[in-house]
Amino acid sequence: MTNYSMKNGAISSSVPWIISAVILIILPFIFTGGGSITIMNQIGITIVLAMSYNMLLGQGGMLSFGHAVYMGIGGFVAVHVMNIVENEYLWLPLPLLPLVGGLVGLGFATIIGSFSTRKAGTVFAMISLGIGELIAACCIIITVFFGGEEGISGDRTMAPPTFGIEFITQKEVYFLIAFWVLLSTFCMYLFTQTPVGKMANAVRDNPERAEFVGYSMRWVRYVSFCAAGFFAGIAGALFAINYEILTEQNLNLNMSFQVLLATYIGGVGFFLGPVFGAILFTLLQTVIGLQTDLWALYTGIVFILMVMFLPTGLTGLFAMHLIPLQLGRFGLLIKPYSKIFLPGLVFLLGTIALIELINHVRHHGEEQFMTLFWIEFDTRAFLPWILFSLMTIVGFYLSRIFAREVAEAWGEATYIEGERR
Amino acid sequence: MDLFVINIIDGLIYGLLLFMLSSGLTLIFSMMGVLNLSHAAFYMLGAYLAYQISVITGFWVGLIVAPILVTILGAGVERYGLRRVHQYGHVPELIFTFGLFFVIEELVQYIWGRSMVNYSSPESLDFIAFSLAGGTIPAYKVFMLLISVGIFVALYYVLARTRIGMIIQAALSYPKTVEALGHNVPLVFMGVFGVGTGLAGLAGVIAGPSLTTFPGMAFLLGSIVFVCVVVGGLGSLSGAFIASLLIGWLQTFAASYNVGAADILIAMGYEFPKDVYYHPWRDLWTLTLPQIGPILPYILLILVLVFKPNGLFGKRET
Amino acid sequence: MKIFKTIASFAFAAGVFLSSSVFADTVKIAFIDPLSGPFATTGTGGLAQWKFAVEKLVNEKGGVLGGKKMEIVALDNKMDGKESLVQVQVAIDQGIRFIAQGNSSGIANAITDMVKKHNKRNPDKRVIFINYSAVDPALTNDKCNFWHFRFDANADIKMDVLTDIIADNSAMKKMYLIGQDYSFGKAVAAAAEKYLAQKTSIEIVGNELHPIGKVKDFTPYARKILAAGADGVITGNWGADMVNLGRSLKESGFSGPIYCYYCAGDGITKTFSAAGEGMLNVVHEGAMNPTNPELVAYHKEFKAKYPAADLNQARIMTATMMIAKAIEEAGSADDVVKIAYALEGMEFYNDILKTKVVMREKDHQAIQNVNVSVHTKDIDIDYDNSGYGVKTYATVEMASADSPTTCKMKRP
Amino acid sequence: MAVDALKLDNVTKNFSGTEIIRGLNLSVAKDERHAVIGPNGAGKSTAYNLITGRYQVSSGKVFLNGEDITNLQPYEVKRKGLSRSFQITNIFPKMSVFENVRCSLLWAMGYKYSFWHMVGSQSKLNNDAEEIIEELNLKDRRNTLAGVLSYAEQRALEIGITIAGGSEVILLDEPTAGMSVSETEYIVGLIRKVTEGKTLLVVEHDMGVVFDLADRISVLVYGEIIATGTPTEVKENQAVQEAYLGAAMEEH
Repeated sequence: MTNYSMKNGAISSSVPWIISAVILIILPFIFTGGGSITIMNQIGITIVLAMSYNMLLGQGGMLSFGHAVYMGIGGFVAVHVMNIVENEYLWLPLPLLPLVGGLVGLGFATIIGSFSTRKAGTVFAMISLGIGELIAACCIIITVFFGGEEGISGDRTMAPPTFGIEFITQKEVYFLIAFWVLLSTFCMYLFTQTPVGKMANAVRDNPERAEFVGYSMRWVRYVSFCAAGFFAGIAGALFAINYEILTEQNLNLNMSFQVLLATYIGGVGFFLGPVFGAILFTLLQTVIGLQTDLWALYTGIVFILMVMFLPTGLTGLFAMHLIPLQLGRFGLLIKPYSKIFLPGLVFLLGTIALIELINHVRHHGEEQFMTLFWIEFDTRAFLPWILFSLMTIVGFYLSRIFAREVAEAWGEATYIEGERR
Repeated sequence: MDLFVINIIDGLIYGLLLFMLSSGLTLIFSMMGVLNLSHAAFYMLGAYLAYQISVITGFWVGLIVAPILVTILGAGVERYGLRRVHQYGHVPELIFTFGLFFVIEELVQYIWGRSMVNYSSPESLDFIAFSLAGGTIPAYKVFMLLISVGIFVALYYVLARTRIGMIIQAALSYPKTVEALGHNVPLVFMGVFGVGTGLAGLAGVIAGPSLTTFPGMAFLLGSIVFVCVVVGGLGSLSGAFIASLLIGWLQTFAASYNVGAADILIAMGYEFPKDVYYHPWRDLWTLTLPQIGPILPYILLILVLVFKPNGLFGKRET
Repeated sequence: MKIFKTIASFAFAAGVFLSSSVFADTVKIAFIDPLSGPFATTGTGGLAQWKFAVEKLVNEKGGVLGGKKMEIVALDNKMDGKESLVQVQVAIDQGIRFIAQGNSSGIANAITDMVKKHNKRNPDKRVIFINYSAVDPALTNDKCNFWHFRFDANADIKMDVLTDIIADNSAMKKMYLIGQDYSFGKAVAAAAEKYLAQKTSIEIVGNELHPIGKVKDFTPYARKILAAGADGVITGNWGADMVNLGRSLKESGFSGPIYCYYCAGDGITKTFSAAGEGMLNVVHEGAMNPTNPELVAYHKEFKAKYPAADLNQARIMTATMMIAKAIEEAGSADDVVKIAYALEGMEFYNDILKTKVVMREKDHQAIQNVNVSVHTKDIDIDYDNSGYGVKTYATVEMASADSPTTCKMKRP
Repeated sequence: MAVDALKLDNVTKNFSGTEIIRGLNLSVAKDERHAVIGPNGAGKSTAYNLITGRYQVSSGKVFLNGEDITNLQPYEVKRKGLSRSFQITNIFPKMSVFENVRCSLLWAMGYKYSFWHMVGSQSKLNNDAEEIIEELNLKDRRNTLAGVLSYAEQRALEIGITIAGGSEVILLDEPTAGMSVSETEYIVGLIRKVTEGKTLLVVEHDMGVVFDLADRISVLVYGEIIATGTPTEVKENQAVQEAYLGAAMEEH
């Protein structure tokens, strides 16, 4: 019999968390300049939000188009509380504010979930869409609470100092966010290990059978939904602390869509998927967004390709490779992979260059020269057009040839007798 | 009273336009069980393609060619995209169509730029059809009305009188049986998806000159179409028809009459606060019907789904 | 722990690229406006005008502080509040001292609030906020601060001018106010109500707000306006809401004037073309038609470089030159306190637009000539390459120069 | 007289006017192994769905150990101690074999909607799950995703999910459908083992299995029970011979 005593497990399972904590602590000392702390703060907030979203989509099988609402409401209340604290009607150190946001998210999810979780699938998705539209509209109409389209702002530094820290600099805020990211992730991980967390998976896989093992699918969904609301509220309060302002844009449909994109790209089937998704999506938006105005197009294409060819997301891509690793056949893959790498890269660069070139000529045609991958060239000459087209075509052709080899090698490397795939 | 009549006409035109979108959406849902979230993107695509064609050859060619192009594109999307995702289940299908919406929206901006384009009605329809209550109905609106009614009649004829219509009708209620009867289901799927998106494209072609062809047009109309389909009952064509007209009129009348919450509150015996702009209930006191008009459909949507999850006329489980 | 490796490598890439754009000896202005998404046209148009103004009006004339060039660093805020604040922080981290933004008063509010807090918390890294287009009056009233400078005429000033013109139009007996339901729309409505009552005996037959960007069909509104018997319409609508409103009014048989803030350029002029002739009356600073030789020359060179863009935000020229002048006067491009002091109260003559501009000391609101122009074909400088443009038929010199403000500015 | 473990009292079911189940009466005594046989379309699966709350009955009553369970929700029926398997494999495909079994144990072991217990540290729960897996002979498949198991293994898991949680009354729906001879032997042995000391109701086509397993047999034809008795009695019943067995025997 396997030994299920807590002690051994506790030590070995706490190792990744301790390593994560250490990394989170040293990160801001590695990346000091260039707005990296700003971006890391944004990533942290997105991680909590995306993870909470995955409690619905990945673990519970509920597709929501209005998840930003719970973050937004939590954030709005957090800003109001910040202002109450500033006026000294209430004593609350800033690091505890996310708890307030979380409780508000939880409360709101308790109300909405009571009727929206009755069904999953399309009905749930449509109710969430309706709620999302409704709350976003209320945001503009109810100015007393939401402040109209300007939103509500506060000042985080007016809270009572915590151990002498007033959260003036970005770095101080970073540590606050990092702490809550780690804590929320840990709590969400624990949630997946509880009976209701396990049953959420069961209900996602086969709601009917879940009922025949004694669980009401509605209640299982409801509990997951409330928990997701709680963590979304935490993300909202973190947003309030970091940006000190909340507006309608924090809870409108667009924001909810972004959460879905980020989570799905990361991989909904895995606990850590949304972490990757949040990082990649934020970087796409903030860093790639500075390089090209087509960032949303690229995001959309990546997303569609993921849904079609890699439904398990980025994390799924990593996880897939665990099988050949475990079987000790990873070596079979190295050669075809290295073969396809170069043509693949050439194809990718060629395509992107063509897209950018056409975009430049079409919409910024007045500027004869454009810069791409740090190289400046003349858009009216033939050479770049021919070069990029050649790269695309040849890269594509070679990739296709090598792709067959990859597929064969893959089949060989992952073949397990007796399993249906 | 005259204003009432003219609002009825305006609402009808708008509602029929919505039906053109929601009928395609319903057909697709009925046959394939997937709510096509990218439906409004095909509507936008129709408008932009028609604009591009109209620049070259004039409006009338665009009216014919653009919907056909959209139909082909839609069929292609089904064949090379949706069919692949189908195997993963319903949620991935929904997510796929959702992603498609984004990509089409971005592609349209990539091709035609980010500002509105000057897609206008043909000069031959540039006159006033008739006047009523001091307002005029332009001929183009009448043309829109005629096209919508024409589509409605044609759709009705095809579904009620033709063999393919029988198959589709049967598939509304018994999708599995139809498949078992040996109909080429993949081909029917492709056709239905193509025709459904083609209808959306046609709606875009005729709505483009009237409601402005701009990159936000899909997002603006998108979710309201889902409301029509869901409220009417997923998979029910007549439900979609009634819901579309209902929402068309709901929105038109909500925008037309400046009923304010203040009137109601005063009638209920409350006193209008002196300095309303600093009153804690200021938002309630200054609330008017047109302000909340666009969100009324969503309230309707939530109420219907909560109390009648199958929609007003739906029979199928959603 | 793959996550952290990924973070590390990406953040590293980010860091490299962000630091690489820091050059030694230029004065940088961060331009933070939408460059992608549905509002990108306005953003890229503004960017073109900033780039051209900096090049033409400063760098070609020898730069500032004895040869330092000015440079525009474009940052895309995607018309999103959060993204704007991220980009402001990115700009600050790059050592940029000037933040220019204009589209959306909501975002301007968020930025001015952030700049205020940032400057208080980081006295060694202070920045100036150049608001070149956001016209919510609150920004120079209740929400004013020392670091914010507005170069456009605010909604109140524009309405003051507009109502002067309306008062002169004896055909106007009944006026309908319609706007988008947010702070700017409300500000326009409030100002219109106030000034119409003050200056005229015009009856306001309708005053309403509609949800912003949510109305699919404006026909019912047009019907209502007609039924109310309005002679004219005042609106602060922009973008598709403006086009749809105007078009529905026209289709429904409305023949009176529409007085508007944003019904020229950015595709709107082209979309209306013949339909808007004589109907659209826009209030704005920086007259384009009738024109003058300097302006024509400037416009010609601008169009040669940016054929798709328009000179529809003349204040960008003014802002560029005034910043350059303030830097010269302060003798530093880093000491923003000195620069801000130089800017406030500055009197400046824009010899391309032939107009004087004063940056009012008490609230940092630029006072300048404000014009009312009509959509017509009879012009020299068109918009959207459509052959149509706006022609000024009335100008109020130094409009609202002594208007009151509730601004209580704290100076460092 | 002892109370029947399961009793159907004149149960009927209409589907849009058509009567599928026409006054069904059935008693299964405690600890009995009872089989229901009948031609295709006789309403065997429908009867199961009526008992377990998947469908609402049109009229009549269902009793479990004397308690009225008519039209309860499936989860309520299960909580009262009745568990069923499905004709078409109905497992949790994206979860491991171990997780499948463990999830099926959760409610019965009183965890309900708990979000304060860590399932990993509940030794009794995990030990019970391991035991069931061992009984199912699926030990080397413990961590495999249920969706990739072979058909026979999935059927075994299906039974495992059904018996997990110690329900007193077990309903099995064609447990050996579509199986080879050796697989059938394995499954029958499994059923015998895991339903020891429990009340069993089984629908089955394979007559060999039925006569091997059942203490008593009921024959369901066109929504009615036409005969009930020991295997020998049923075999010899004239009506059954005519209605069903004759045809079925010839086929085999």
